Amino acid sequence: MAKTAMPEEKVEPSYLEVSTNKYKKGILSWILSVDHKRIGIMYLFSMMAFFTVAVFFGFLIRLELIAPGRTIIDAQTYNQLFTLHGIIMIFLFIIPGLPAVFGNFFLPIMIGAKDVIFPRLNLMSWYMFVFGGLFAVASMLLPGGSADTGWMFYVPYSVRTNTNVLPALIAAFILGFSSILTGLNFITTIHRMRHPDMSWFKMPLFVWSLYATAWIQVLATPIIGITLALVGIERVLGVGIFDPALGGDPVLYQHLFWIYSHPAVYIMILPAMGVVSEIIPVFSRRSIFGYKFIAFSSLAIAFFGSLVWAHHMFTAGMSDTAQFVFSFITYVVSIPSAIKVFNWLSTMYKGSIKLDPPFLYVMSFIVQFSIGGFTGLMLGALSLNIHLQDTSFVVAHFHYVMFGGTGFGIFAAMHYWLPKMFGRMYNLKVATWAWGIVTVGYNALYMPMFIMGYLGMPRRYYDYLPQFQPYHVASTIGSWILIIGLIIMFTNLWIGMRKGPKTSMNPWGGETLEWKIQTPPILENFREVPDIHAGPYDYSKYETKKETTK
Amino acid sequence: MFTSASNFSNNVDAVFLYIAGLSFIVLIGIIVAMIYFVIRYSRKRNPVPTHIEENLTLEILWTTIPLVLFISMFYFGWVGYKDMRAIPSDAMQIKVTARMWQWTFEYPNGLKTDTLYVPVGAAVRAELHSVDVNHAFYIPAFRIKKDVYANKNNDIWFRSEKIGRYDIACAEYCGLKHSGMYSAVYIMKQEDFDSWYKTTSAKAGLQPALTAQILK
Amino acid sequence: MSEHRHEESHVIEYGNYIFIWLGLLAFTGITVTVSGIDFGNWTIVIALFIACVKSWYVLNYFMHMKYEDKVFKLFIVTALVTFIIFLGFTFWDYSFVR
Amino acid sequence: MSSTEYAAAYPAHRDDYGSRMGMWLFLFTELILFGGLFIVYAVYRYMHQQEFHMAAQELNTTIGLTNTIALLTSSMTAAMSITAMQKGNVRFSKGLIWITIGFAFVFMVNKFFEWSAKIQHGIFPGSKDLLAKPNGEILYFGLYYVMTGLHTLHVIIGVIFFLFILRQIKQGKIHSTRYVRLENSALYWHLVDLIWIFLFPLFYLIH
Repeated sequence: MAKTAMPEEKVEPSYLEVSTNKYKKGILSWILSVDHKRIGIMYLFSMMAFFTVAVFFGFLIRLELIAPGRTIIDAQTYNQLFTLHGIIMIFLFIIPGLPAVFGNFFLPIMIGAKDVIFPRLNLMSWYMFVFGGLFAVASMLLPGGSADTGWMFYVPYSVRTNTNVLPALIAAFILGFSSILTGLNFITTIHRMRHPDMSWFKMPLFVWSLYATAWIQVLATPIIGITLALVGIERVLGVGIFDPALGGDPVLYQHLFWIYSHPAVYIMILPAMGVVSEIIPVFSRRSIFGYKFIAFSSLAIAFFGSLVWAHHMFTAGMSDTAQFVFSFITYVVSIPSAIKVFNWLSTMYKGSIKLDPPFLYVMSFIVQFSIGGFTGLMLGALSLNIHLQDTSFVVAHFHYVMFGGTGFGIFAAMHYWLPKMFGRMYNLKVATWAWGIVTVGYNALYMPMFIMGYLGMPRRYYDYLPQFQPYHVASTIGSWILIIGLIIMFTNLWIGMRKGPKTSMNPWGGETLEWKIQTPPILENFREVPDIHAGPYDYSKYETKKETTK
Repeated sequence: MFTSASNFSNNVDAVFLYIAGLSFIVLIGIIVAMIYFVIRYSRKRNPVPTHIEENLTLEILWTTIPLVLFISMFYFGWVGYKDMRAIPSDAMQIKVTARMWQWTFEYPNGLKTDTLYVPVGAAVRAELHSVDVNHAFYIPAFRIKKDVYANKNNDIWFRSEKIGRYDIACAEYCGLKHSGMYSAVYIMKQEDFDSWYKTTSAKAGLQPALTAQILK
Repeated sequence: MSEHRHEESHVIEYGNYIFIWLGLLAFTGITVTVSGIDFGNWTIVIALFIACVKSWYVLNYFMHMKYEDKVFKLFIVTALVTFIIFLGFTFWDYSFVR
Repeated sequence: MSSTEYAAAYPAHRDDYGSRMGMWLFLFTELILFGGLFIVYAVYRYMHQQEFHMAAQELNTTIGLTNTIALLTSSMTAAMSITAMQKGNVRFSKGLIWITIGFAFVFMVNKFFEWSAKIQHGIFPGSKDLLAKPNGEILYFGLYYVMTGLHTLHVIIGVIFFLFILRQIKQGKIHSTRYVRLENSALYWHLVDLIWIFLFPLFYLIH
């Protein structure tokens, strides 16, 4: 850790102290602020609030499943809980998690800009995010209860059930547009606000991944918007679109739903890959291996990821041609992810590695994301998919990608960047312990699901056959361990950010621009026009030996 | 874990073992490499890192090798799937109707039951139809599954290989009692089936005494 | 990709707009007339082709795409290709025996 | 350098180019939003060709044609208002925007009569007459109402944009050297036109 060379020259008041609007202090100086850093922080706290709610729902679901039959809640509540768990986790935690929080905060800094290009639009996105989120959660309080359709809102069940599906649809619609506006803002910012010396290939890889993500956000999200709007219209006005009773085709709904929702998986995972690509070189003190391959693989993932949606529908009775094509491209899209994993590993090779908490989370990420990827290969094989589709194997698979991947990416980003954002360090020892507990709990929670899934345990089951109980018990115990770990981790971060020791400008020894400015950053980020000469991962000051490659 | 109860079971399990085996090897490779790097190149042991930009040969290598492996996985999956789609023309036709939350099976002679009875070794084609929302017809032991829709005529076939009772589950979320939408398929000797098929009237459906006898 | 940061405005004369407008009206006339003739399956293709031609003019002249930077053109191609993929790939399912 | 000096050295210029880029990206989302509907249309038309054909007979081509002309003309006046603004001819520009809004009202009035005629004939979602028709026709009219309805909603939003622009012109916030908001509103309006260019043949001209 380069704690030494930090001549504390002029320290200007940070963004935490200086407001952009007429309210000097208090809540209004935050919720009316157009500063990208404050908006990032606002996203962070609102996201964490929603995350807590959804974790609690997940905890209840797991507790219910510890034994067959009714344990603590009835079937209706269970169905509503897993629906809300999905909606909140996906639309309010995983999708905005990295772009809206850390992207907002660090994207402008990393490209040497003062702010995003449309600051007011940025604030509006946050309002839509909060508003949409409250809509989703508040539907629980209405008579009839919140939606019980699953987060996929499959037609015709979503048209027929008596629960409050409409608020959930509206929530998802609003959240979709919040996501679109963030994406639009980022694309334009990256094109227009880059420091004049920062060419495309001097951009940090996190920025590259956000760029690819933003394009998917802009081009795929409207499809879910219109699809959910159609379900709402169908529900309220009885217009015949998807309902088979009126001649509609439920499979078409699934096509449209997954046209967005599969690329959405890449909206979730790409920024996490970006975070991993940031953290590995910093803690290995080494230039990243294969910069261009990682950058282009992000774009490749964004592109091929848009071509594979129907692999969620292999049991729906599509044409054999469609089965063939979508299964084949599913394998193609795995290649860029594999490229990334191998490049990350190679970056560790002959580095000088320090096992600080962010790096530990990245290690968990690599292993868990790989498991998610490998089980994805199994699900991509047609004959095998037929057996595994809609079982808890799938549940485990996507939790490995989304939670084990993106979730851990978010935790890594928190441990990496929060000291910069708040200027204080958390307790490293406690953070390491928390990492251990979270990783163990996480794997104990989802590993058993693979086994029972292969044995034929369908997903979204309130009740189950007694033969599956051992796996459910193991999984539920895992959930307790995980939650204990999460509580330790967040408490440690919270205390650290409030009372921890002040950190220097560059506690980890990073080389990207955010580590070259004051901690916490000042209002418009840079005191002077930053000097950009080398690429983002130039560790030549540590690296004495040079190895040239063929 | 791997019981061969239908003509598809072995194939699906083989594809699973193939992909799982390969994955396991690579995963162990990744974990071992990572742990080795972390220990061997820790800041204490290796304070001075080495500058390595990129290596085209390696990049090409780890693009093409996975690609070849992936295509082989795809191929095995596709071949297995093609069998699932090649329905023999002499298959016994059974109409399966799904409703919230139960299954009804209708035999060619009009007999309706809530449990499926099938002679061992015979090809069976199930025409799937739903009267309300989406369901999915799933027999885990046979490794088959297909979604059931209201205005789309999906079908599925299997040839059972072992006498016994196997679960039929609904795999597509369909509301309150989704998890209770279980039924069973009884695989019986051809003679047993014939006598059952002839003697059971359309109303009788499941007969516990007979069921016990079959499973004996 | 070079994006110059300077702003240059391109003024299009009224006359040009009227000219384009007349062209668009003419195409509208053609498409209505042609729709009366039965070309079988080609009817829809012809109608869509004319609609595409009309959009081309609206995009290029009314929406000034002709005078915008390369990046904008690249963007619009990206968006259209994405849409065509979404539409086309859906038909992997529908245009073959299901 | 203090932050004020920094601001001078690296000024936050007004980025009209960036605004237009943002607007275009937004238009893409609108395009894909309608794109989803076009996918639904394409699939159902493919599945029910004959019934779509039959149902389309019931739409009035004249109304459709009138609306097409109204939108094309308003698109031209919207584009012209930018030229007028660039030339500093603010009053003419405002006049052209008013004409654009006028055509938008022609469109909406037309649409109103068209829909009410349909509804009087008993063709509306959930009506007995419609439900008695074959599946393909139910889907056709479902799509007809949703697609033209959503399009009309965009017409209304476009009008609101233009009214907002007129206010800003009055306030002097939009003038001959600063008119990117007018440009963006016009872009939005052209998109509304573009979508109609496809809706018209797809619903009115399947004969």
